[in-house]
Amino acid sequence: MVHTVNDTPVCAEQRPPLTRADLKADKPTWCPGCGDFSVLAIYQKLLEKKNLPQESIVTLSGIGCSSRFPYFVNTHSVHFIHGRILPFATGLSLSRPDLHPIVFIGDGDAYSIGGNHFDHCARKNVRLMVVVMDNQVYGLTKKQTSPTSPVGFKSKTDPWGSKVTPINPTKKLISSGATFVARTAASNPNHMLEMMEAALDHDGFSVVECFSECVQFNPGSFDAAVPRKGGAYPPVPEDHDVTNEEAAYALTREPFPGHFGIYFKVDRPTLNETEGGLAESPTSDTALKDVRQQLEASLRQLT
Amino acid sequence: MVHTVNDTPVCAEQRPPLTRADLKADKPTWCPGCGDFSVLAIYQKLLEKKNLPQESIVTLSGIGCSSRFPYFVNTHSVHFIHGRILPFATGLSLSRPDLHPIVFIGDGDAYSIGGNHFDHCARKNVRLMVVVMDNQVYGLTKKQTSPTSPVGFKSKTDPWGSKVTPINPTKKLISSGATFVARTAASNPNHMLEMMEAALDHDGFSVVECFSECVQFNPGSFDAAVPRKGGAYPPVPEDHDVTNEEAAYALTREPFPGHFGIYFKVDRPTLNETEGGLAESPTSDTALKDVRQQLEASLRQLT
Amino acid sequence: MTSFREIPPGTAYAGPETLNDAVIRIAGNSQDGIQSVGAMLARLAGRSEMDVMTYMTIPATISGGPSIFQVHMGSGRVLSAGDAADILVAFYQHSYDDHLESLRDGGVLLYDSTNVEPDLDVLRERRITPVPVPMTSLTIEILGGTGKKKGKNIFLLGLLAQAFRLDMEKIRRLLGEVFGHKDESVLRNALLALEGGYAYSIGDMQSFFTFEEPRHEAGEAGVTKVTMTGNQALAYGAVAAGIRFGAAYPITPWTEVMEQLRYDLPRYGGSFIQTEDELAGIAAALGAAYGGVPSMTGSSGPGLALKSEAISFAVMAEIPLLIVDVQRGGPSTGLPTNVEQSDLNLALHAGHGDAPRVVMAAANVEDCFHLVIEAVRIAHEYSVPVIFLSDQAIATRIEAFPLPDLTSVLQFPGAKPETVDSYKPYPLDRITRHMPPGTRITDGKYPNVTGLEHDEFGHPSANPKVHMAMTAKRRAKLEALAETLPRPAVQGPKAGELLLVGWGSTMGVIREAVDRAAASGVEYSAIHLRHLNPLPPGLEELFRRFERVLVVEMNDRDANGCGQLARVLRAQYALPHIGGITKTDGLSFRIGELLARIEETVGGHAVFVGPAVSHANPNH
Amino acid sequence: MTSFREIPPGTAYAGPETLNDAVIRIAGNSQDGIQSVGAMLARLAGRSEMDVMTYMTIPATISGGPSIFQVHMGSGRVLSAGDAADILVAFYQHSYDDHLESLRDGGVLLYDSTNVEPDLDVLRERRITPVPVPMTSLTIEILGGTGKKKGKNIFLLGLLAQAFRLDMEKIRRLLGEVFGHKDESVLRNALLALEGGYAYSIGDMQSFFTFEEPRHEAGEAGVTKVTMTGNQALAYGAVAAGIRFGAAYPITPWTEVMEQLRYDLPRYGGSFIQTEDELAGIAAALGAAYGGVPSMTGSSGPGLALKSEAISFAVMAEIPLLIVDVQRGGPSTGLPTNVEQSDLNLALHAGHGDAPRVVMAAANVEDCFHLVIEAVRIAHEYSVPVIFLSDQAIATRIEAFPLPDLTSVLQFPGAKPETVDSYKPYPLDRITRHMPPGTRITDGKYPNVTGLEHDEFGHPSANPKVHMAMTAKRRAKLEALAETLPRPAVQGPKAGELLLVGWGSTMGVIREAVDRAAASGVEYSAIHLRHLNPLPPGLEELFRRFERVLVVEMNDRDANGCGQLARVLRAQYALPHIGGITKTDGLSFRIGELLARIEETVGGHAVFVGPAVSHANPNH
Ligand SMILES: Cc1ncc(C[n+]2csc(CCOP(=O)(O)OP(=O)(O)O)c2C)c(N)n1
Ligand SMILES: Cc1ncc(C[n+]2csc(CCOP(=O)(O)OP(=O)(O)O)c2C)c(N)n1
Ligand code: SF4
Ligand code: SF4
Ligand SMILES: [Mg+2]
Ligand SMILES: [Mg+2]
Repeated sequence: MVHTVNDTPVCAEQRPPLTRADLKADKPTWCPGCGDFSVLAIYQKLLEKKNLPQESIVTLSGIGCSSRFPYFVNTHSVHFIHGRILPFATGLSLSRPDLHPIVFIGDGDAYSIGGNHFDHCARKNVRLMVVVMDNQVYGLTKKQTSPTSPVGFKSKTDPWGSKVTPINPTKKLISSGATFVARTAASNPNHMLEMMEAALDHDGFSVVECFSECVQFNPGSFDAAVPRKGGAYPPVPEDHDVTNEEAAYALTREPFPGHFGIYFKVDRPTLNETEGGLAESPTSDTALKDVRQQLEASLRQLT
Repeated sequence: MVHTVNDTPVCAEQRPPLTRADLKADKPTWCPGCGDFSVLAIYQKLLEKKNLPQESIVTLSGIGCSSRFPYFVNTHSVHFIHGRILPFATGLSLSRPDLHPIVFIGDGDAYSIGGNHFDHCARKNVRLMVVVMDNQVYGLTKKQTSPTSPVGFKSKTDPWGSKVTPINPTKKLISSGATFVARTAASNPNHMLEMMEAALDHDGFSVVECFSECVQFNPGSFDAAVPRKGGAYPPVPEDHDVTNEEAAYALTREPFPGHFGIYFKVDRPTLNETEGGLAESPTSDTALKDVRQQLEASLRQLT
Repeated sequence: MTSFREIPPGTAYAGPETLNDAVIRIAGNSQDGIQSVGAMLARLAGRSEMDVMTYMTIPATISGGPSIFQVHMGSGRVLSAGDAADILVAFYQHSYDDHLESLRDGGVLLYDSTNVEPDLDVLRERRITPVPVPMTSLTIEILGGTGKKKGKNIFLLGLLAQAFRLDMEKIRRLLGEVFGHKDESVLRNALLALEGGYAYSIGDMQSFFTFEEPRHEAGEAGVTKVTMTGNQALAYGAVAAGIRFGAAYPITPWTEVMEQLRYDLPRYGGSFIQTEDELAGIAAALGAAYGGVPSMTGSSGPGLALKSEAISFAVMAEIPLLIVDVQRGGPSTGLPTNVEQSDLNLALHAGHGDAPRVVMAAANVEDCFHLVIEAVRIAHEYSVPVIFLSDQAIATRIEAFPLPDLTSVLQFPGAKPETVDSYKPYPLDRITRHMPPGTRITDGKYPNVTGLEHDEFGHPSANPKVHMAMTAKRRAKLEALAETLPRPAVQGPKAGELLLVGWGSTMGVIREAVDRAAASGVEYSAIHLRHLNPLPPGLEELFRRFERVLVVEMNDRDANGCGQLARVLRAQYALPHIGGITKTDGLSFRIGELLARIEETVGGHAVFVGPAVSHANPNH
Repeated sequence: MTSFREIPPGTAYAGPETLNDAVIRIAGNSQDGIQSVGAMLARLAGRSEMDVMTYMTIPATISGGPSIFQVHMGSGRVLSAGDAADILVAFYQHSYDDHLESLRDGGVLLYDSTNVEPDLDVLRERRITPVPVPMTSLTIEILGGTGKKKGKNIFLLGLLAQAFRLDMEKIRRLLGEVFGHKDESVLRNALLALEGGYAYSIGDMQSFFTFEEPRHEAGEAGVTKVTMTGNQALAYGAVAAGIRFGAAYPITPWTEVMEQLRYDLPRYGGSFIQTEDELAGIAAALGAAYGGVPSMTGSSGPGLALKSEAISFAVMAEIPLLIVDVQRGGPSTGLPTNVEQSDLNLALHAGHGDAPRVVMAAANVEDCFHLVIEAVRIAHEYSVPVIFLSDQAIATRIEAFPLPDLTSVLQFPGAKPETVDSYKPYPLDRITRHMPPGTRITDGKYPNVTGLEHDEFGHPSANPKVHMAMTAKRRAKLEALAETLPRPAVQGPKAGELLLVGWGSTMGVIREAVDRAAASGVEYSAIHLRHLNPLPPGLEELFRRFERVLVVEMNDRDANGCGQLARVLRAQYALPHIGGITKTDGLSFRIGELLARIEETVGGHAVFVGPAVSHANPNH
């Protein structure tokens, strides 16, 4: 991938390679044992592996424990408001095609308050990578039911156990038109790295739904997906056709813990392509003369 | 159905039957030829047929041409704000189980600004009937692209034709967990009546996605579904199993104009059932003594 | 033409007047194309270096329904859309019934005699000259059956060209521009209808008045003018201001701004997207602004309310953003197609916490172009969201103003990624200027942009001193901005009995009212505020020089009679002689109405408040 | 215990003092259960008919981290959480390091000598008595290995019971209530730890001070008190107010209100649901309110901002609704666990258009119970949304107040469907009182409830007169409400040099500051406003009786030094002697701080502003 940063194409080779040390920032404030540590470590590993120019990476988040992410990784980063980081990242992605915007958010941010933005980013196929750190609970606000909390989950807002059907993230994403949908778990770092890398390489709206255990308020929630805790980590069947929407949909309906891997991956023009205008780097001001001519012509039509 | 209005069960038979004349209100302000007239007529016919107590019917809407609906039918009615009538109706449905809240909204209101509320009403299975009057355009604001506008649709916000994949309403609804999803068209009044009646009879979140032509800004859009204009009105295949989610999903993927009829219908506990508290009619104030005892007991625990 | 030339009994006919500006009200249904004929009249006036201002109403029904379009064109300083009309054009009986009142005594009623039957007694009594023309039937005659719908407005244009002695060559050229790209027959029909109207004898109308194309004041002669609505001007202004990204959701009366920018921005290497809702609109605009691209969002009241939470973020994270609110009647869905200035409170306070932002308001169509450039400049110079208020009246009315000198006004405040040694996003010793992502920072410390309270590097901090310092910083930059703002010019005496204060679309009316009062020998003064937060310097001192300060605004009053801006000024200066003249009928102030309200409020002045004729120059 | 009883050189030991109220600050980590021991102390104080108020901080990390809990308990009128502490309990070295400053000179430092090493020189200089207790090791000794974590707090409770001569029987009963429903061993361990602490010899601490359980003022004796946080009180108050439906989304520090109501409302035939976001929360609450069920929503600043559009609807459609905002530091995500009063502007103006609503603010925990009942009554009597402001300080602190007499305060303003002849939802001649759906209307005309401007039947109307009349109607009902509001009581002289005006959680501090000033011979006056919109009558007249009016609030100042309420009062009364004392450090005012700020602002008074000791009654 060639970037146009500072107006000259920068090839990563001209610099010392990016190391994980470069990517260290504040000490994470997560609870000891929180699954989010592992997601962070793998993200740093991914960035190291991809060796992207550090200044071209933008780490973005909403609000939640998981959304504290940007402070812990040393890239340009934004800690936005609850539920709206997808449209924010859309604006950034469209207007700055030279960057790599990568979003990390929690299940509440993603599927509760932010649910609609997911559907619209998906159908519009915005060039954007999103990792949902799903702990099936509201962590930061200390244990309320999240849209992915299973039936029976006891929380401060469901003291008798939740009774409503949770949102099925992969189902939601596939049906709303996301062009890359994968499922992984923080307990399986290698698999997580593989999924994140595939998502980063995808040209379009790519979402990694990632189990990340909240040891504080939902401990043991994903044990059924952790082999060393007696669970299973069933991969997506080998013969699964990732371009087959109906097959992918069927896969989302498997009982917990379901399958892990790429559920769906197709190519469709991105919004970035169809909204071509901005590809021309409007941050350049050399074009002011052209602006004058064009605008003058428009105004003269109204004389 | 027995209602507890005025604290005594009212049987519809005790009154003269509800007639369409009773249901007439303001003269509709829609453009001549607008599909919405037909939806209105069928709604009035449905109410006449069901002969529900007039005071128990609540007609609700958001904002849009279609959402002018409540003024044109003589029931208790609410013209709320853009995109939020579903949670409004949820509050009403939960707190007043004796009523029949029925929502009429446009495609923009439903699937653009209001899209997230649909998903959450669906998964929670709120007892509520919704008719989406889909004209695949923003009518009231005079022709912008709607989330259901097809690729290539030219509007004031897509002068070169829309390039993004539209939302597929039935797909969205089925995948998010609605327990009743049907598809009809204002050009076929009998079918519309049948679908609306089935939706009204359904105990849960029931949605009728209804083509309603905007003759002003999107004329001819549904001709392909109007036999007298050379189109076809293919019914849902007879052997379709409405309880089979995957089959219903497959049906939503058929090319335009797709099938008409009930796509999906299953029974699942409604939010109204699981949130049992309010069934006891909190509007009764005879219970204040009990309130005092209960609250006193709680407070004494804090002495 | 029975009644033509009939002089009302007891009224001495005093010979023709010479109008050097004229108000024409065209009343019909919206399907009749009265908007487009009105717009063409406005364009023509602009091309003749006349001043022009229009005013229209929009029907309550979804499409179609009664509607009017009013054009005020003429001499020197046309500042309001006019009060009473000099000519009323009535297409239907309901047009006549509903609008006769708005025609001044002694005016001309031009009506479609195919549809309208006027009450001649009333006309006589009010010295109104009826001019019956069977417009519908004549147009059908000229164009065949469909002409009734499609050509009547152009036929009318021909009639008016005749009455006002407009330059037919210019009109033909204009029609060519408007219809030229359509099917050839369309233009041919239009020209036919035009000539038909022009040729149809309306008799010696000139014996009632002669319209004289005004000479311009020195300096203005030879000035090329552009004619457009406020929404158009806002969109062009945004381009000139350097805006290259926008995101919003449609809502009346904001929508045309985004429609035009969606169409135009790609030509400038930009893009404007329609989002799923207003919350996404502002979020996307903030994302692009963070990327260094000058960006905007916009809406009307309901949408601005939805953007509240993100506005608070923009203040906290110090991201430059243009946020337009084209106000309409509120609260809630309110009066979507009427004018009101009732979103000022929201503009000042949308969002939670101490969240100082800039609020500016356009006074007219020209402002929509020029002031928005200033707004975008300020947003970037101070890293702050700027809420730019327009309103339904400005948005929809057409005005002519001098073709902007683009060489001097164009700007591009975008930020380009560079390589820097080190970087603090939120320095305490100077105003934040963001470096966009892509900026390479050689000391290797990349910044956080955040809505949490933060230290200078953007790290979260709940340290009491940090919050105090950062809160003060966000406030102080607006105090610094305030000092740079121009003191508003005073119309009229610099001290005296009464100072009127206006903001937004009331400017023209207030100016004309002051002029008219002066003509009656009463000296009022007026200022107009474009900067509502922070306020420009010098106001307190100015206010103290007047016995009474009345803020004229179209919103509701409090117990002291103060509207929303008046309360802001009182909070700021604690001057009890600041009061208000407010109204909440969803209509623009008329000049006579304003003068009457002033009299009522201050009492006892002999200002002429009858029907508006000051713009007519009686010749007898 | 080397240093115990060491008297600082140069300080004459003056014998023991008698405290009749005491401030205890417990500093540790949040995992140590210091909140729960603090809460138990507060409960105990409440049961002993003492006044009590607590204050706590929340760590910045997601779970765990340094944290304090401060209890002020004692005589007559405990109005603030106290300034400097009489006793500091330090569990760790960092607790000691960070909080020694908050201990008054001459106070007692009780520390876990397993972890803390104090600087004895400093203690000596400040006449602080160190009391070392190896809490960790002793608790482990008593309970075994796990005791370190689980029992240290209860061991501390025993120590404090000893030091303050608390009634051990009451404490044992309390532990039974708190742990009784858990595994039996839990209670047993707790009792073991308690007795261990009580028995451990802390030497002759009583020779430094004696805590005397205060006698109560006449009338208060024998009063049963409840002890709870502001959020708890708000939830109970909502039940008492008749609220039977609620819908909201979690956010700190609002969440506990909804959590408790979600749990409790079903017992009252009601329900509180967690919605997908704040916009859905207010919409659902409006739906239920429309159904005739008294309803509420709530949030903190970010969520209130998101509810803005729907608030404007509630005003327009005239739907009664309780909207709670538990304020935290802003703007944006701001300081989620700090206190600030910076949402007043938003509460007054959230939403577009002229949208008058009621705004009230609780002054303390007791208010959260009683005032919310009034808020719900007003909402229904005037068919209007009421925004009820609390803040992080009130929400999280514990106070004891008299057990409410439910028979006199309970209400149920719900509307029952009836049968009526005819019905206008928006009559112009009286205040709207909605008839809920289910109402049978025998003339057969069913009403529209709408956000469009409407006539009396709820039909859309853009008629200028209708909009004027309806706008005036929505305003006038608040004017009518204003007349019924009680004039706020004045503490101190009714006229004079300085009137302090408070709102929200500053009440206690202002009162104590006025008391303390009076004790120093300086006469200040104070009022506290609970009704912020509309304002109660009589303020202007009152303000005029003082030379200076200073509004004390925790938000940012303008160029005149005025905070958000001060600006409202200036806008209303245009009195230039209204000024402000504001702050933005995210912390509650301390009494000394406030007195210093007053002095700084008004100048030259000899008010004692040193460390807080006025609540200690020196006996020497
Ligand atoms: C508008 C708004 N509403 C609510 C909140 C409070 N809040 C912060 S994070 C959060 C949810 C956290 O859950 P999730 O997104 O799953 O993230 P997690 O903490 O579990 O990683 C909520 C409700 C907020 N900050 N802003
Ligand atoms: C918050 C808000 N945003 C935008 C609008 C403007 N608006 C009114 S209706 C509408 C969309 C209409 O489209 P649709 O929902 O499909 O209804 P239709 O008119 O086509 O029946 C919009 C954008 C509004 N009233 N409120
Ligand atoms: S609360 Fe849960 S999600 Fe948050 S940091 Fe702790 S373990 Fe992780
Ligand atoms: S604009 Fe379209 S949807 Fe609206 S009333 Fe007219 S035809 Fe119907
Ligand atoms: Mg979560
Ligand atoms: Mg539509």
